[in-house]
Order: sequence, then structure tokens, then C-alpha cells
Amino acid sequence: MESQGKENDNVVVEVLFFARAREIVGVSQMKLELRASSTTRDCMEELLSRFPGLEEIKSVLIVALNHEYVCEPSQLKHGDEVALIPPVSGG
Amino acid sequence: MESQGKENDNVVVEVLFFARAREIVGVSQMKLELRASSTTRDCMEELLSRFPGLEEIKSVLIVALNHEYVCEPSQLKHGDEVALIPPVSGG
Amino acid sequence: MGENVHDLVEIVECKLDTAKYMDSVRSPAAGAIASFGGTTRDRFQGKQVLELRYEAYVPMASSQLRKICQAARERWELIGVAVAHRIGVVPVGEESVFVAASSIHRKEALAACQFLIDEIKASVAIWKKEIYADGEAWKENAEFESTRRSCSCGH
Amino acid sequence: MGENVHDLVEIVECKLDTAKYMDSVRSPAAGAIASFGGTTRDRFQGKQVLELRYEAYVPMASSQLRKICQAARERWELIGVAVAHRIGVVPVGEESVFVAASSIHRKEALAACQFLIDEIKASVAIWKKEIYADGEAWKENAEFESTRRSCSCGH
Repeated sequence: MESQGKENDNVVVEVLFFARAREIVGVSQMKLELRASSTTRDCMEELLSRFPGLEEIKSVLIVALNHEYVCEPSQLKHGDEVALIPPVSGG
Repeated sequence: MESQGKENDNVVVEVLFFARAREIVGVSQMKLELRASSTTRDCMEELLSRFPGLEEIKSVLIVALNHEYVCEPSQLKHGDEVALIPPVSGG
Repeated sequence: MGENVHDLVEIVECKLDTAKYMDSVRSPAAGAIASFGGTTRDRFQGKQVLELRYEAYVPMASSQLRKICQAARERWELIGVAVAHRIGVVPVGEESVFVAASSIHRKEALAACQFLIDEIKASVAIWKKEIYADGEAWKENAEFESTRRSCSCGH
Repeated sequence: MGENVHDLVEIVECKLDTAKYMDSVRSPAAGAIASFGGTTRDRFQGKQVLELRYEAYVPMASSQLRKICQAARERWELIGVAVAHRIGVVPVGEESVFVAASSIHRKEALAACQFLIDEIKASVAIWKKEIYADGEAWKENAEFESTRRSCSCGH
């Protein structure tokens, strides 16, 4: 019961990796469970602890939340889509 | 003999009329005989005397000699191509 | 305001049909159609490029492209706007990106094309990898720097 | 120096094949292809335009177009340049003029297209007549004024 209560408080977000970030992590997409009230910054910290290779590009990444770049840490809710955006090179 | 001598001194140029100039003159092309040493300005004066309707657009015309705009009166030689260029509207 | 329903925005895996995009902005009211295509080059800093591969975060990139079209419309009086980006392998000489804009007079369409391509390069979630004989590299648009400066502070 | 043999210059009486001109400037060395098309509009100052007719002093206009291409090449590092003008009746919505330029980077191709069309409007021996329901008029490009100022003194 206690663990179920905890789980209910958690948020599960979808994390997407592109380009160099995808190559470092080895997958293009994963679900990530975070404590309630976690922010995009907490999400990044969790990803960095799971995939230390991301340190290499951390300084140049932008985080996108639900298809928008987020410039300040934003609180996550269940089902949010978080993407790690390395420097773009479209065009 | 005298008249033939005169004729030999004359120059015959081809005159081309475009757009409004062509409509005023009624033809698109004509041969024009001018005295030796005539310039593009003499040519214009001759055309204005033959086609007084050209006075209407005289101030906006440019003269082209052998496919080049001429800014100063230029001496004509036999076989030259003179064109009356009304304001252009290509593009 | 919101997005203009007439803007044509596409991210596709096939060759870009430039005539289609130009026709999409064509109009009896327009006196000008400007276009810009970015084509893949065979060399980068003296190295021969064997192949270029593009990938996109498609839903985000589409949404960004729509917003860039809208931003162009807010800046200039435009009749039609089209932007298309190709993903996957793009052979040398072919367009990876194509933008077109129409307007009554030429100034607006030309300025809009310049703006569209500049904005696409700066911010849209699309990536290019160059494959050389002796390696490969993810490219980085210099124009992205301004986007990063304004967005990377909080993480 | 002289004219670049690779410049494609055409004055034609048929529909302009924009893809052909863009392909003519395409190159593995080019990263950018910009184009501009002037299309005929259905209105002028509130009047409906029924038809537009273009005429050209073909040999002079061709020579002028070649020189304008060369002037663009002297100003920017360009790979390919193409300019085409249609004469005769040009239906509403279709291109009367089309220019394309390619370059390694985008700035040059875009600037060249703007230059090419500006120069064409200012000086090339081509004329347009607009036919309205209640009359007709030879048009005059505002850009011609600068050409006239420098050339009309002596006559």
C-alpha cells in the first residue's frame, strides 16, 4: 500500500533522444519515472546519472518539453514528452 | 555623278521602334538615310520631323546604338542599328 | 492570430518537389515568387562527403516550421508560404530544405525567404550527419548559438 | 574575363520551365539555390487585368541579360546563374521572368537573385502592356528612371 501510494505520486515521462544524444544513450526513446514535482532539471540530472556519457554534450543541449524549448526548469506532469536537443543542423 | 557622290557619302541606318514608339510610328523597323557624319542626335531629329507624334514620348526615350544605350550623340556609320527605347517594363 | 491554414509545411523522406512548393504559393494576386533551396555539397573543409543523413524530431520540427511561417507573415505581407525539409539520406546536389514565398511586390517575398531559412537553421529540431571516407560528424549550425544562449540557462 | 559560358540566358515565347532553370544552376559544389519569379497579377490599381503582353528587343535584351549575369558574378562568388524572360501573352499567375543563382553558402545566391531582378527591371529592353476591360497601357518600371537619368542627356 505504501509503495503504491508512492508510485501514484510519481510522474512518468517519455524521454526522446536525437542525433548525438541518441548515439550516446543507445536508444531513441524511453519512459522515465521521476518523483512528483520533478522538473526538467531533475529529469536531466537523472538522465546524466543513468547515462554518464551525456556529460560530453550536456553544455550544448537544450531541453524541449512537449515540443517547446524550455529555458527555465519546468515542473513535469504525467505523460509529458521531454526531448534532449543537441545543436541543430537542419537546412 | 554628283548625286552618286553625295549618296556615297550618306549613311543608311536601320531604325527599330518598340512599344509605344512603334505604335506611334506605325512600323517596327525602317531604313533611314542620313548625311555623312550624322550622329544619333541627328537621327532623332530626322525621326521627329518625319513622325511628329514621337514628340509625346521624346523626353522619356533612350537611344540604343548597336544594342548599347548611348548617352552622348554618337557618330553613325553605314549599317548601324539605332533603336528608340521607351521606358522599359520587363520583369 | 494562429497559423495560416494555407501555409504548406512538410517533412518528407523523398526528393523535394520544388515545382509543387512554388505552385503552392502561386496566386493571381501575387507578382513575386521567391524560393530558396539548401542543397547538399560534396565537400566539407576539403573532405569528400560520401553521404548526408538528416533526422528530425518530426512533430516538434513541424510545429516550429509552422510558427516560423507565421512569424514571416507577421513581418511581411505575404500571400503564400511553403517550407519543406527532407530527412533520411539526401544525395549530393539535391535539396534538403526548400522554402518559397509569394507577395504582391518582390521585396517581401525575397526578404521572407531569407528570414525563413535563417530561422530554420537557428532553431528547428533537425540534425544532419556527414559521412566521410574516414569518419562521420554531426553538424552544428552556427545560427543555433543564439537559440542556445536564450534557452540553455536553466539546465 | 568576358561572359561566363555557363550562364543560361533565354528569351522565350513559351511558359518558363522553372525547374529547368533551377537545375541549370544545380551543382555538387553548391549549397544554395535561390530563385525569383515575377508573376503576372490580375489587378493593377483596382483595375482588372485581362491580359499582359511582353515584347523585347531580343538581341539587345539577351546581350543585356548576359552582362547582368556577369555583373552578378563579379559581385559575388556564384556557381551557376540563369535568367529567363518570357515574351508574348503571359497569363495571370504565370512567370514573366525567372532568375536563379547558386553558391556555396546561401547569402550570395539570395543577394544575387535580388540584384539580378533589380537590374533586369532597370535597364533591359523589354516592355509590358497591360490590357484592361476599358483600355490598355504600356507600363514603366520605376527602376528605369536611374537608367534614363544617366543616358538621356544627349538626345
